[in-house]
Amino acid sequence: MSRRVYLDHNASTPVHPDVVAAMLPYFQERFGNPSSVHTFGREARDGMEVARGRMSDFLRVSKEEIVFTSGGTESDNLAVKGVALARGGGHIVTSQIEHHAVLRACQFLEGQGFEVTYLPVDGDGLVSPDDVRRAIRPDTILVTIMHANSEVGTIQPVEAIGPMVRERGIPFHVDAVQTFGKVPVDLARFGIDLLSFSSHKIYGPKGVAGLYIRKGTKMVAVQHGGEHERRRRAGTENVAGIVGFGRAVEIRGREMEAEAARLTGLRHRFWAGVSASVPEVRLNGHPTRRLPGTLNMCFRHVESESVVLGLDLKGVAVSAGSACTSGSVEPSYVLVAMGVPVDWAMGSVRASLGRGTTEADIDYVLEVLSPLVRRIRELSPASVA
Amino acid sequence: MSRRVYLDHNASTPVHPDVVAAMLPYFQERFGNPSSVHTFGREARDGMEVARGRMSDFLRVSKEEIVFTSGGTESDNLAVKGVALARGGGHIVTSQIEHHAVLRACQFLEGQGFEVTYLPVDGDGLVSPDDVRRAIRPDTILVTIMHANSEVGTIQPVEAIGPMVRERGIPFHVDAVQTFGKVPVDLARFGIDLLSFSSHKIYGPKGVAGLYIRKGTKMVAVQHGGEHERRRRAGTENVAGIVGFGRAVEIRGREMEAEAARLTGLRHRFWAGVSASVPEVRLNGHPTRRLPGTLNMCFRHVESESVVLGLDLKGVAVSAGSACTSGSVEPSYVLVAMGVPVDWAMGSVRASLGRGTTEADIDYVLEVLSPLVRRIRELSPASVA
Amino acid sequence: MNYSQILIDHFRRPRNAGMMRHPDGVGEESFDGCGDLARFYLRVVDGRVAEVRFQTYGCGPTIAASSAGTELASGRPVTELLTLGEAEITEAVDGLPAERAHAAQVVAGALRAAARDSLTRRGSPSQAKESEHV
Amino acid sequence: MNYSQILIDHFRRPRNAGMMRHPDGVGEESFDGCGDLARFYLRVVDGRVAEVRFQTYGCGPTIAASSAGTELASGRPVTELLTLGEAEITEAVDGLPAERAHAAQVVAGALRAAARDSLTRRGSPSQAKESEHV
Ligand SMILES: Cc1ncc(COP(=O)(O)O)c(C=O)c1O
Ligand SMILES: Cc1ncc(COP(=O)(O)O)c(C=O)c1O
Repeated sequence: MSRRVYLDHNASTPVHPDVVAAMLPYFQERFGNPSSVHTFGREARDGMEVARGRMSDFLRVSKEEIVFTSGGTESDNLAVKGVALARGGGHIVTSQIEHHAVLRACQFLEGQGFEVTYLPVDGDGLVSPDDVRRAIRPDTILVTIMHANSEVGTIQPVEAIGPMVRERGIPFHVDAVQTFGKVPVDLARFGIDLLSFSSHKIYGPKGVAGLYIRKGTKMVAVQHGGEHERRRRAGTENVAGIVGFGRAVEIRGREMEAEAARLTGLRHRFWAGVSASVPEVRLNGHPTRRLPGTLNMCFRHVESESVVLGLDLKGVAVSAGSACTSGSVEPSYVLVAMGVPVDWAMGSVRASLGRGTTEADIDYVLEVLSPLVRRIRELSPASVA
Repeated sequence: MSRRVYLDHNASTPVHPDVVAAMLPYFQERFGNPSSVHTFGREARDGMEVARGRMSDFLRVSKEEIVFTSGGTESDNLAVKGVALARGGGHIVTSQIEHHAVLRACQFLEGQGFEVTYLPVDGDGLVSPDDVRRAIRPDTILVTIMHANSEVGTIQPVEAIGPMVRERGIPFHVDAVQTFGKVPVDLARFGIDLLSFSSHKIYGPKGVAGLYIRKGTKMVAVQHGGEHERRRRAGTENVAGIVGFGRAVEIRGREMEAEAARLTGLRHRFWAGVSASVPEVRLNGHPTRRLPGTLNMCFRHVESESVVLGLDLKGVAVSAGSACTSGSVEPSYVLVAMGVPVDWAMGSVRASLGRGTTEADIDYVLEVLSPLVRRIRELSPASVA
Repeated sequence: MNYSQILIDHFRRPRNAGMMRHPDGVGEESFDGCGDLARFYLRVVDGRVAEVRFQTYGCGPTIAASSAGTELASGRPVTELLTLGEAEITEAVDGLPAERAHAAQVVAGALRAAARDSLTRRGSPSQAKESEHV
Repeated sequence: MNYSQILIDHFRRPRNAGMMRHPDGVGEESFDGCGDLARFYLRVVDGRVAEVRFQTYGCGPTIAASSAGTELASGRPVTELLTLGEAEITEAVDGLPAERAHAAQVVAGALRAAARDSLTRRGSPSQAKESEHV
């Protein structure tokens, strides 16, 4: 099998060749520690600050509001714990379908005496702004709602939630790891105080991400040590990674819009093909408020990992639920929260399209998917029961 | 000025060309998310596990005992907080000259109700094993002592401290960020339960490090999220960085011994030259128990940053105290703890030699250093006072 | 997952898949963790497995292990299957990752259940006892 | 540090460095944070700075700012120096990083002190007042 079709861009993406090229000099020539006073240090620092400038241009914020971290998980941890621990106690509002980085940070805080409300979602995966409003209490210190869910791709109504939260003077954190560089994120309009965004989901390297922290947001550092990143994140910075991330963002700024339209078209083609050729399949997530390239389907009476393996043997990479939770074999908590029945939820498969995806790729996958699902169903006791 | 002499290897090092070569395929070909089930995921995971194997070979421990992190600071935070928070309370023994990553983690824990003893050091920068023994209390839950200090290079008697701590059933953490890959670290003989080690100090990339956690050590995760790294460190792994780190360690395994001898020779040459050509200079740190390539000197009545700048203008990179604390202009807390008088401590300069350092480099630095110090002294009111 | 070539071959071309009409024994086992379910059908002649078929709902390894399980059971004395362990199934697919160990559990359990069922139906404990000494 | 070319030039080739014998005014300022110390000596003729010299202990920027400070003070009416601000010094070295802002503070403070000292020594407040209108 020589054909390889990668449809798992929500899990990770190949690094853009220009990004690799931008990083290279920072390994062997401009390798200094950005905290160092000498020229080697300054060269590294300059590269890092150019990258920070690209972030701030893209997000239309000031450079001082950008903190670099080691990944989306760290950004989420810093946002949630950093705000909470600065207060010492209180109540947090979040949703049941957040990434584990937010959910488990909240659970940790529950162990520290904080209270957390986990809001439900509707059948499309949407959090209701009214639910957020009703959940807010006088002692609420943080509202954290993701921008788009990685599994189903539903985009939350942050534009309705944010201003309402801000009106009440409560910090609003948005996990935008899956939307940053893919769909517009308007910090001012959405009333966002903290935004998590990551590199390896947008053709940058792994091991680097960012957190936007609106000026004046009261918070403490979570990783302790030196005075890096204006004391908000200790530790020698991943300079080459940050430089690459900066380049990746700069490229997304140019490509994002056209790419979103193209991927939406490919996604429609994919779903049209699947629904025409495979019986007993359903689409998960909101029909229109969604990530352009994310398609999440459930094949009834099929275990999703058998589809993943079957497609993998044909060179096609898709995911069974979120890559971050694979290894566990429970139905996706996101689909369960959306009320998807278990016999469907067990058969959920996510295809996430990206820069390299072509029409020919989609057609090839359609060709191999339908016989595969049929064969798996034939093996199943349910099919003849 | 075309000549460039980098003598700040304790701050950071250039990435070894073979390490860059090892990383490259993991940006664009083997770019999958190591948590993914499909082939792209497996390729990334395989690369990461080969690197983990190299760590475990080098340290003579099992692969399951190695956790990858984003840097030395994170490793230290995970070790100290991970052990402490698993207990919920108690007493910690450390030293006054630990890296800020350990010191500030301890201070954070003090805020959470833990008690911490910060042991003093002697004039050579040594912690006394007897002091450690006397500091241990029935409720001591952790002893954390660094292997070598980054500023002065003194190597602590961990071989005497560790077995005594272990005898008492207390976890022993060693911050080996400055020694790993430079001098032998014998985990079994030193009685070490947790060891922080890092990549960018040994010609690997920034943004990746490791923590050895001895099997059975009771601890909790500090960064919350997915099930990565056997639930000890959440977040998509920096695969390319980890692969590069693995390669860097493998190279160190071959080069370390000869390199240590060579750097010791160069360091002697350097110090002999300085002490012959510059009046009122003193050597800091232990005369023999020290990092091979680290030379820390104090020039009396000279402000160290003026030396750093003066050398930088001649193409030579050295550091004024630790790079991680520059930006602050206080005398080094390490030298203060060692009892170095302030009028000396303000003039401390660290040169840290490495793979690329040659005799010619040292001779060039000697040539420019002595007139520079003389000139700075001439500008000073103290010189004529 | 790092699956063996043997496992992948069984997944690609499962042996003895499908239902059996009028079997001498049927057994099922499921795994609550993920809803995996394997069902085996046995045709028994002279106390030995003459034919075996499976139907399985589950991830790739469970399907593969089911297929390997039929090959393993084929021709064997039914009573031997009563004590079939998951280790033997794991070995038959040349190993399973720790997170997929349940595949062998489900298959071994279902084969044991099918063997028990066939012995119960025949209602000949003596025969079973004899076989124990085979 | 990102130091300007002008700052670096002053550090490399400090102007008017060294002690002055029998000056008309001497002033010092130190910065406790890092022990930086600048001392300026003035020779005053007709109410103007005829000659100025400095001695400085401190980091590169403080040395450079001292040198720049002497150029700035040279030829100026002493009374003008009484209100010399750190902004002017910072500008004279074409900017300072935030963490090194103290360099301008120390130099401006020491120059003001030297000016005050020279006026006190001459004990001629009237002269000083006149100059204010220059
Ligand atoms: C919405 C969201 N948040 C956070 C993360 C965590 O990112 P990482 O695993 O790179 O730390 C992910 C990764 O899938 C994500 O999709
Ligand atoms: C002894 C020691 N520990 C920890 C660290 C922190 O490493 P990093 O800044 O790479 O996170 C350093 C870095 O200088 C160090 O020298």
